[in-house]
Amino acid sequence: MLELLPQQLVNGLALGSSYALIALGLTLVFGVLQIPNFPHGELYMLGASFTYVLVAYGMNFWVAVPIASLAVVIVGILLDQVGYRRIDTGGNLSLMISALAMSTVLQQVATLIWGAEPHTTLSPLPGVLRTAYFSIGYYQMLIFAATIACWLFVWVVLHRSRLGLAIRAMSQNKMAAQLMGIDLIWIRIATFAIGALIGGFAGSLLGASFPIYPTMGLNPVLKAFVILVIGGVGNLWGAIVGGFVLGILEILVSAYISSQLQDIGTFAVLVIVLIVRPNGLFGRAEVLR
Amino acid sequence: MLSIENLAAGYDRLEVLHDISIKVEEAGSVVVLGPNGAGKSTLCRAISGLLPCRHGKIVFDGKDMTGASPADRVRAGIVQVPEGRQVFPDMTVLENLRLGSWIHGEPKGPDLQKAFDLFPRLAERRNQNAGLMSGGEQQLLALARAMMARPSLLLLDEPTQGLSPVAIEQVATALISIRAQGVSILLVEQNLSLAEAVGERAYVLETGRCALEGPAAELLSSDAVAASYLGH
Amino acid sequence: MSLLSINAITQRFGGITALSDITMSVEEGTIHGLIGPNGAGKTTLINILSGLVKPSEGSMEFNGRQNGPWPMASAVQYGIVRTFQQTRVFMGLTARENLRIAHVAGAGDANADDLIEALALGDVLDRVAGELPYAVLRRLSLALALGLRPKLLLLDEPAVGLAPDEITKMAEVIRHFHGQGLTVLLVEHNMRFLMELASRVSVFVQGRLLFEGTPAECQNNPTVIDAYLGRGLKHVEH
Amino acid sequence: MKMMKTLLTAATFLSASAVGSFAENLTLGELHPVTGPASFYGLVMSQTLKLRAEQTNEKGGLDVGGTKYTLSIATGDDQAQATKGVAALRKLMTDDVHFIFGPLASAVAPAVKPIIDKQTDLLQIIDGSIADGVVNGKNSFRVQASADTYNNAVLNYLTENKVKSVAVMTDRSHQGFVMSEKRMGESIEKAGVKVTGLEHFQIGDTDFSAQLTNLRASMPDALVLRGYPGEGALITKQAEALGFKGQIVWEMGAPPSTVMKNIPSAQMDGVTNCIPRMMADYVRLNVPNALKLQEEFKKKYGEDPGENASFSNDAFWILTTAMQKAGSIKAPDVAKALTEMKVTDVPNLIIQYQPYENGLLFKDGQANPPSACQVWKGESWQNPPGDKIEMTTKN
Amino acid sequence: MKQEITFRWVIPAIVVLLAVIGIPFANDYLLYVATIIVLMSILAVSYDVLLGLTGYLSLAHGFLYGVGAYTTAYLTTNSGWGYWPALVASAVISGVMGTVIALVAFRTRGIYFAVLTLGIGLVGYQLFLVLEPITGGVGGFIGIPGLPSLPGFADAPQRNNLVIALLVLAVAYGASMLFLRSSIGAACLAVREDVVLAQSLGIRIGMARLCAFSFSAVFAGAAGSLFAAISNFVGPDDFSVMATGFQTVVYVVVGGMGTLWGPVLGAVLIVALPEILRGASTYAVFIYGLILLFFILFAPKGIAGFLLAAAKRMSRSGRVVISKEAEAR
Repeated sequence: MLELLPQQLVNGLALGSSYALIALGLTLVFGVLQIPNFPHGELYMLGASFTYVLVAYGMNFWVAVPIASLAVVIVGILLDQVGYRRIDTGGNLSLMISALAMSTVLQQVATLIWGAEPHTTLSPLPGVLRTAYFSIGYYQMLIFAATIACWLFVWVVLHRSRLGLAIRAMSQNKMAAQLMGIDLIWIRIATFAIGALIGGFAGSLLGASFPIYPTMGLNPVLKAFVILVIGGVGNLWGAIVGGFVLGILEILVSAYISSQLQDIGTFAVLVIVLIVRPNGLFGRAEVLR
Repeated sequence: MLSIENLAAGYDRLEVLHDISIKVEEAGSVVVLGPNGAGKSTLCRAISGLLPCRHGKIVFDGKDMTGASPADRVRAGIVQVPEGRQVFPDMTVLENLRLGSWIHGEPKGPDLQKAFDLFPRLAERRNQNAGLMSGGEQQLLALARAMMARPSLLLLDEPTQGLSPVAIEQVATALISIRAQGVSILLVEQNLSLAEAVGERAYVLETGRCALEGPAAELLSSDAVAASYLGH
Repeated sequence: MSLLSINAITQRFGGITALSDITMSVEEGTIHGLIGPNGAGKTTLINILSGLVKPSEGSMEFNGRQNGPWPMASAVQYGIVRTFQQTRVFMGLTARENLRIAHVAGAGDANADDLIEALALGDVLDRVAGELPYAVLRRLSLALALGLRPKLLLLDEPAVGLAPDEITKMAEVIRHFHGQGLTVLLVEHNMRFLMELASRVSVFVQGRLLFEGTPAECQNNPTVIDAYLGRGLKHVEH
Repeated sequence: MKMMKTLLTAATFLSASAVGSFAENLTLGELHPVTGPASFYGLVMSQTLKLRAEQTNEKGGLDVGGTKYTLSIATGDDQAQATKGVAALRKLMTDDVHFIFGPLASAVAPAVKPIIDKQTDLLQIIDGSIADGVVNGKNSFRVQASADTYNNAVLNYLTENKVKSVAVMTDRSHQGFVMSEKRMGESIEKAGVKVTGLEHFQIGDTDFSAQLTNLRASMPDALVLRGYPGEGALITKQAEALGFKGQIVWEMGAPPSTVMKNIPSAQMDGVTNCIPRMMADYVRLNVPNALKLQEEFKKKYGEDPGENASFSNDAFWILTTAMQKAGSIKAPDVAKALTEMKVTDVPNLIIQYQPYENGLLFKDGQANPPSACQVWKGESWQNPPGDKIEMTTKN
Repeated sequence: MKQEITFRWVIPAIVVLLAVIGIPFANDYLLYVATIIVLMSILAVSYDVLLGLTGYLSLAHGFLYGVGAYTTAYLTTNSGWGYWPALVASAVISGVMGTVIALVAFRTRGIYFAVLTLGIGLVGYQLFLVLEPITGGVGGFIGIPGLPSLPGFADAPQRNNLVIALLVLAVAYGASMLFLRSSIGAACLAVREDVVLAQSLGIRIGMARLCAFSFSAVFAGAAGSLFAAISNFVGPDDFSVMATGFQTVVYVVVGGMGTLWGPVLGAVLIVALPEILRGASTYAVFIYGLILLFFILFAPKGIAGFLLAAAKRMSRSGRVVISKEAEAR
């Protein structure tokens, strides 16, 4: 079985990059605003659904992706304004419940509009790269590249732009940020917009390889929370590394132990990580460094 | 320039400030003294807009600022150096300064140069994380950061807190040179020597009210202040 | 005999030294004052003595027991109880529930009636703490600490934010329990209040112990006056 | 407390309206997921039943022993969840419903079984679930195939095509497939086909590469996928990407419309699906009753009836015929009629049930729908050349 | 506060009254829905001891509920135990399991605690699927014996179920009240309100919250046990994190945390709502989500908060009337 290892590792990287892509937006919103944005999974679902609809109406896939992602940004900002802003001081628990309620509402709206039947956007980039040791779809490579690009994008925004400066300031010291003359409301909106953009983009891309249906975001967002904990809340690099670690881990458990134990393996690792390091693998203090 | 009339403010059910009236003249410098618990920090927070006024009026440059947001006040020229410095610990010195000039966009060369001239130490450490600096250095950074906003009124909340005499001297020197540039200063302090060095007029707060008021030199040398502090 | 002796305690946070090499003792049955300008390290010392934070270096002895400081629960068990500078009571619970928590956690059968009477809490027992006036909350928070029947009470600015008549009342309360044999380490900025109560005073400046003596000695000691008022800056050019 | 009151009034109101006040009314119940993730399966079944009931009423109602009954269908929405299904069934029972079509979901069937087993005046005809051990032959019958019938279809395919080795991937959340997995593996081995691997996935999974990489390495001639078409399509795509070149065999209800929404048709070319014959299959084979339903359904709902419509349609006819034969609408009488019913007794059947001994439709409550394999070609499943259906009913 | 103490007795009294009046007349469906409501109330009340008293959000309770259900299923079907010993065993095993989980989980705090227990809940659900020899895997257990009949209820199994469930709820409610009043309960409250202050008062916070967790686990197990016997069937789907685990949180929050009686009302509303909305089936879950959102946004103290505020207003206006009468005299 060991001769399959290269292929399995490639499988793991491909799976991991889809996880990382979803975790990225979640960790940003969580790190800056301390909101466990459970409906990130539904933003992902909406990105996929919007793209599907646009492509079904004949739009070119590559045109549809940015349009769908931007549409998701609007939904994301609405989520924040409707569901979170009002209860921002209400503590973690209220935020979590509000998040789950919005998650349910979005799923149901999607069911009412598009039905529950799974569908997939046709892959715009079929074809497979085959080597002696492994094979990988071109589209999977594209997603891998997109994951790295998104990470770079967020990194550049946070560390090379004025907006990013303000976001980081807000996450480190809200009071001082206000004293700099920064309008926290706009920074908040911007943060949510970026988070939603990446979530929608992830869905838009992944909807061309995975089935799209109203509850498709549930599993990925659970995994993303695991990644968040492994990688450290608000730690962008941790989200990427955590995503890949989780992806490879799942594949290896499935391949070398049992495909029945895939999920147990994942969540058992989460439990063990938290037992050994109650604040996550890379610690809690790494917020947006 | 700044005129505070009959201000009242506080937290929840606790009213800390009652009926405070303070004036700062154009290019003037005023110190507000008082022992801990007198309401000094609350006054600062009310002026910079972090805390709503329950009563009274804050007028700045002829405009009523009573209900304005903190950001609006910064834009109008009221810039606060908060108590306990509050630098952004995980950001570099340079990034802290860039945030200081937020309302003017990216910092211009001359502004930065001015800050570094004032505090050469900061220039040396421009790429160091602020959280790793000593208390005195952090205070200088907080001061420099506030100056990046090109304030017309600089509001300082106990800048000497926890600082060594050497560091206090540095702060004093900086404040004097800032004043010389025509910036009005409202210094809230416990430390009399800094107040003596900087202040023209002084107010003494006691349990949320103005107990004394007068020219700084006169007031500070009087026994009344010491009494209010040491309970003679 | 000293009830508490502190031995070379140092505390550093990041690049800042909050306390350096503090050695002092508190005699049994005294009210010992602790003064100093803001940021001098007074609250940090209380945090260490009560077990909330661990010091970087140093140790303490209490009531013949060595190798302190101890974790909070143990410290309380040994008889060290503290209050907080910010009023800290269980805001969502009634005064009665608050007291119940304190008594339950206490070692023995505290005389609740005496406590309630001395602190004038009888009328508010069934009201939610969050709805009580500030001065009552201050007394309630003191009652929580006293309910545990401590040997040593660490009081962090009990008079802050109180009106003059309330301050007088607070002083009476402290004296009342002091009269019952309580030792108090009192951090306070209100000098009149402190000077009236304390028999000994330690002055902290910038994390160092600058002076120790009677209140009168403190008030008249020039170094204390300069340090406390912050006078003595000679090198600043005008 | 206002809530409680509202609940009570609402419930009373609902039950009152459902029971109706005319003696000639007969309400038939159904347990199908008409909302929730499985609704795209369940809705069609519900619609088929309602269509049939309406038509019967238009013709003056169902004549049982000289009395004409106006039929109505009471829908119990189980959302494919066990507890919801039990509540829905209890509600139907409370509303004096004695005949239940369904359920569809394998999670619901075992949950309602203990209740149904205990009833003496309740009759169930399962038209969806293939779960193990849910039919008792007394008051619970099934017109849908059992899991074993599904598996036999695959087994027949493997032996007929002389497949030497096979790997199987099963959705481990699908009760019917999982419970019969071991039996299936054994019967395949017994038939002389090597089983090179049994792997699992779960509904909602998006990555199967680990399992597929392992399976591919074991070099089977064929790969059997058991689950739902969303995952089926995805596995098929991923298997190809990973270089699997053998035959892919599906074992799942997979309407072409769903398949096409998830995989380019070209990529499906040659994939075989081995299951009991379903609606579309009978339409393609020009079974007259199937064509009729297709036409009527399309007229009423504007869509094709979907795979499971044939089961609901036949369940309806089998039940109503049994009532007429029994001359009674008492559940035990009807159950007795069902036990004695012959395939040829029921007109209008779409499915060409294979009769048991003496031409009986049910044995221990289980009917025997024929299975076959279809091959994907162009944009739908096609019957392989020479496939034809043996007509067992009058059409 | 006084009102809250009154409500603590009034609400259970109303429940008992309704049961006494309603049980003889209700049909099987209403009885079943009522029974499920009572089961969920048992879960909610005991869970409130954890969430309401300590503020720790556990998502592992769906699993513990399942442990209780599977224990009863296994013991009564495979080992031939009678129901009552099986009920006790289920509660004990779930309690022990809960204690072990708590020992692990309380190493973390806040969101990490929630995520860790979420992980445990997900692993637990998978274990129900995978440990086929014990749990029956995806097929679960069919043919679990029903609840034993109480005297006088032999012919009415549905009524019997409801009465037994109500009795267990009464035990759970009473035990929760005792817990709340005990020294450990007080310590838990202290932990929720202000951990640092609690510590400064010498409270062993670890012990307090551990007790609360174990307590809730015991009754989660008992509720699960009842569920198994009442349904005669157990399958893994009922014990997923999203099904029971999260639902329990919703009952407590919508009902009003920390009041014990609020969560009962929460369970009533949340379980009854989909049944009431059965007519509007397509929109049921949607409306359900909106109602949840409404509560958390506009009534964060839940139904209990509403009722308490209303009671306060009424008693206040009552007082005004009385004083006016006094003036008139």
